[in-house]
Amino acid sequence: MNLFLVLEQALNGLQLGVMLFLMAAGLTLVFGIMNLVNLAHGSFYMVGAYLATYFYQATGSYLLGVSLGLAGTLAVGVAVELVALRTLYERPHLDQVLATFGLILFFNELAAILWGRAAIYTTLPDYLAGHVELFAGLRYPLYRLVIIAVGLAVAGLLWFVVARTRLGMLIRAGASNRAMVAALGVNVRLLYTLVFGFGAALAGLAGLMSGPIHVVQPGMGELILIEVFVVIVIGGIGSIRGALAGALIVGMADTLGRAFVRPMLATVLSRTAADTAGPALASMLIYLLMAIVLALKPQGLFPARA
Amino acid sequence: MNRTLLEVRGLRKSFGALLASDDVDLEVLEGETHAIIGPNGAGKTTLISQLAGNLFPDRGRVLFAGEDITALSAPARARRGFARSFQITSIYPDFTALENVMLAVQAHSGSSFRFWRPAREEPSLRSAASAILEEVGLGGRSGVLAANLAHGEQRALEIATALATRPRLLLLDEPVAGMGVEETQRMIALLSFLKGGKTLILVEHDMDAVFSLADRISVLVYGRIIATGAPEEIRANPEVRRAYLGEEVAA
Amino acid sequence: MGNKTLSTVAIGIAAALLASGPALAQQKVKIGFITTLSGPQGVVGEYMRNSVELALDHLGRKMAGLDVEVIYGDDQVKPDVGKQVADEMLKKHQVDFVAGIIWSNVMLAVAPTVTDAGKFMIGTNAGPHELAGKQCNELFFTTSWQNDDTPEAMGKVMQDQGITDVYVMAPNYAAGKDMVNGFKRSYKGRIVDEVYTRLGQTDYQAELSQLRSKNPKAVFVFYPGGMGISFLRQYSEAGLRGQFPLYSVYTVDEISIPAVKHAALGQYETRYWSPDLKNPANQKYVSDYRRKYGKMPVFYGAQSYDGILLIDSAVRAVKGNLADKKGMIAAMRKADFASTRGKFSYNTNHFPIQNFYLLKAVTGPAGEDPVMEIQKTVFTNHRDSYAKECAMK
Amino acid sequence: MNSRIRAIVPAAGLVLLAAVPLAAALLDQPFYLDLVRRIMIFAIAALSLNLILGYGGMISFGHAAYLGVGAYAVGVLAHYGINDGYLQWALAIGASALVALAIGAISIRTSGVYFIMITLAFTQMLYYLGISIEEYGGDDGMRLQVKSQFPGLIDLNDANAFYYLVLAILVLALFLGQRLVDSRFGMVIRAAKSNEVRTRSIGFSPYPYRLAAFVIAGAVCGLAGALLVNHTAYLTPEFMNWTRSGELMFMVILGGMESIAGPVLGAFALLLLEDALSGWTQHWQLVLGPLLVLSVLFLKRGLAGLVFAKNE
Repeated sequence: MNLFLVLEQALNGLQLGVMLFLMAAGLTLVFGIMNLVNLAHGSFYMVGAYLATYFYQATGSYLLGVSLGLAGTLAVGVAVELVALRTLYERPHLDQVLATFGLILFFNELAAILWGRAAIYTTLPDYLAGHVELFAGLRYPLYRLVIIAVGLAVAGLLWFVVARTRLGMLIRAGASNRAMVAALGVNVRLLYTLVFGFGAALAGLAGLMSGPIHVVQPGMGELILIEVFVVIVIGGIGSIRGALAGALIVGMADTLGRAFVRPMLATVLSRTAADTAGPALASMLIYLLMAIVLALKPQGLFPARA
Repeated sequence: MNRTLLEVRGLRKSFGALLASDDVDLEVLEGETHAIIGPNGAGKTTLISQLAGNLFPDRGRVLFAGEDITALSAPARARRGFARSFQITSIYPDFTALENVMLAVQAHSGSSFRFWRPAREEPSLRSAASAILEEVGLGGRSGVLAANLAHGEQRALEIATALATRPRLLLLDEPVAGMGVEETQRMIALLSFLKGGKTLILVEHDMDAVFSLADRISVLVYGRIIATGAPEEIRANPEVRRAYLGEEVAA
Repeated sequence: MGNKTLSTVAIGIAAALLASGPALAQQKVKIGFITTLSGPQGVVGEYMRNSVELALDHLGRKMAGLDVEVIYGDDQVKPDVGKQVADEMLKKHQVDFVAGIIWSNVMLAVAPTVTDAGKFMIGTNAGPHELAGKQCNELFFTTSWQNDDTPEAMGKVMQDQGITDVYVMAPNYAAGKDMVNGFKRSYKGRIVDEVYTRLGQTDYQAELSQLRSKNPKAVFVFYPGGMGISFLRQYSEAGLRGQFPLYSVYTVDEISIPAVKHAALGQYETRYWSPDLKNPANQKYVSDYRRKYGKMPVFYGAQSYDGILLIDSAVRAVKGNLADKKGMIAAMRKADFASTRGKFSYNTNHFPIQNFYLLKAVTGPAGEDPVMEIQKTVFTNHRDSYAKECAMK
Repeated sequence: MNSRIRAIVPAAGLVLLAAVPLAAALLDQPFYLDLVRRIMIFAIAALSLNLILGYGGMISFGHAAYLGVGAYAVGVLAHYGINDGYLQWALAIGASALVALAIGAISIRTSGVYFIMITLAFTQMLYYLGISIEEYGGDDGMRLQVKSQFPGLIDLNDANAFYYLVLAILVLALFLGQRLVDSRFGMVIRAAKSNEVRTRSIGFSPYPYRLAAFVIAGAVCGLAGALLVNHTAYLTPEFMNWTRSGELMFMVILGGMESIAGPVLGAFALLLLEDALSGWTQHWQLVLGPLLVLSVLFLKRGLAGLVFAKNE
């Protein structure tokens, strides 16, 4: 193991972390404010990826495609909130889990009908492809650096909105005391719809950024969804700060686990034992982490409500 | 003549900068009815949560019948004979009145790790629960779902539930809150009936209820007990009048 | 309360039983075709079903003068569901043949169910070693391959080219390990490292960083489906395409090419079939498939097309007498039909003895996606390694 | 008249289920025997989930884990040539109970969404573990060559005998389940769901009761797993897939959580619906998804609530 490799893997972990954060932010806000467990959050990830790909190919401009994709996901998010989820806020978590599970089936199948079950073609514009030489000997894909930058920028923006604006004040107040916000004469329904829509758009952003390097196909959202739930549970549900911390922890743990668990095991176990145990352990690592965190702190690292 | 049943020493609890319990000392004697009064925000809820074990103090001790129960959980205190009712009615809405009380009886009569025999068919549970329902005036309502009882009846049911645990001490958190005049009278009558036989801690806003029931009163203001004494003493205490009673008596 | 609801259930079942009634015995060839039709993996099933339909078109929807009915079943990639669907086909629809099956685990659950019921199981994709060896059965035939064949072919390619220091990657599940074992059977050079990734993983950046740090001479991978698409994109994006030549099995095919396009260029695969195989049956299959469905067909489809033709050859041989199992077995063993892979024969375990080719993804006709092109023949009349464990002669 | 319905209906249901093998034989449709047997196995699993979910208020999103553990217990013993059914099924029940004890001990300390997610996470861990163990087929799983042997008692290869065994276990589970929820223990579980604060203040610590219920539910589901692996004659980690846990929850909700038999109804409804829809269109999930959403929104008491009027 050389230092550059560890550094490069840390960058990889950071990149995965910010991606998870984009997903987690919306999910955790929606839970914190509307008390809604939304399994269908992964569907917005998928919708964002499909729409951006579609608009990029239709317009020929990557930036236009991304913008339209974001706007489209926002619109879909708002529509879903208005049609289906609004009625679920006051329902038990169980109902929410099941209804949004049903929505997953619906969205996956809808995507399959509209775009087929096969993965669709997505690519990067030339100016985002290629590499940057960070140090002598450490070349890193430009696009992944862009993802890190966008993710950190969004995290900063979110912090600013939540901590420094009136909307953020309402969001914070809404998380702790819904009745009070309503009493202030704020249109709570509108606030909810907005928060939900932007949460969906953030998931869409994660999806459309992942499209060109991962795979755009029906069901793409579920793979990441469970990891995102691990993130917000570790961080403390409802807390943006917790989502960021959880995302970075999970991103790092998963990446470093995949990279180094097996080589490290190989130093203490036999080669074959390490080959068997390493990948198994690496794939269970984040769940193990979550179990340990919850065993010690049942409300996660940053509980939103004392 | 009376021993101390509950003793609180130097209880302190803060939430951030807010000191909700500020070196609270309190003594409740066996058999007395002890009222705790205070204006809104005086820290009554925080105090009784610490007494009942729903909240733990930063400092200080709670002694119950000579035993230090500061670190015990609510169920552990309940098993030692510390029962409570809640400010906001806390019952099992989807159980019948009888089942509500039977559960409380069950909690204090043998193991509940019994899986075979239907609990509702245990005569000892049934008869004990029926007797208590009778006692609080709900004898005729035992088969009604708790959710379908009138508000006053639900409050009475809650007290029945507390009684069913055969407590040595009963902590009543605003038992007449939200009641009409007639219901209030009925509740006061019920509590007068219990008074003497049981040690009661009464946290209440309704001054009629307090002064007609309490043997002694403690006044809590800004997290501190500013006075403890018989009702007449409290009525006469200038500090109490200034801080709290004055306004209400004057009005 | 009690089990009050139980009865409603039972009433429903009884009604369903009465309503469906026994299927009227008609003189018809009934084929149950099981594949994955729903969910993300349903894409492969779509190609398979399309090819079955095309085969029926080509046969005029008749076999030896009998009408053909194909009942499709969706296994949802779950072995127990696959078995359930097979039971339904055998017992409710009373099919004469069950065909299809993409996944080895589904196949291992379904094949014994079918053959124990005395019906034919025609595999058109999964070829697990159990069925090629100890669990071989006279009623089981496959029109695909044994799982190990393809990586063995790739191992031979790399062995023959004298490549050393190979970096091996596959998902951490049984098929992944099988592929690597098959590869190692014919590749004897040095292996730098063997890395198994989480099944269904879509981000390989961490593994690619490790790979680069080991500086191998070549890379061998097995990443089917969506995993392959992610892997290829990230391999190109990480700039490894020019650095370390990539050899793969079941990673680049006509399903994934439209999704990755240029990121597939230069990719090597081994396979028993390719759209550019020059034989009349294949040329007809490829052009008719493209005309009817507007897409390039893929080997999953070609196998399924062959599966229907294999059944047709047997039904014709016994002149429509479906009770003549012995006659049909004998006919199938001859593989006497115009296969899309050209002429082949059956081994004693009812797996094909066939050629394997080295394929490369090259630039397609102007405006079209890259295409797979045959570079050379790797194995001629290759037999799988398990036939000797099979008791059939 | 409700009470009369409640007396007649279970008996009628039992008679009808008992008549399925006969009807299937008469109509020459043995497939329905398999179908109903499979549904009954899932009904047992759903019923066990309902003990903690419906009566205990513990929303476990990982109940499929015990289906898997039970199945692996049987499959692994068979893999080593131990086909004794008593031993296999005892291990299935014991191992699931142990796993439930471990998972429950940590999970029950949490509540709400945390509980949902941590149970999901534990099941994911077991799923990946199943995939990684090559010895037992990994992701491919492995065939159960020989079904559980109960010499002198029953032969599971006899489809009718196996059917009646499953039916008997289902009826027994219904009966014992009913005893359990009405017992002292059951009352505490239900009380803790209905009002945790009240329950604590009358002197019950819910934790040990919840944990015990969690273990019982796991053990029963492990038995369902043992049945399932014998039914499919195939062992696969797919039994522990997270969507499987979701399906079990759906059976409970769809059927209704307020009665012991509700999940049985739910299992029949969901699996028959899946069977019918998938036979009708490959896009069946497009229909099933919204149907599930609607059932959650509008069938608050489940199908059992539709069939029977509220009883109090």
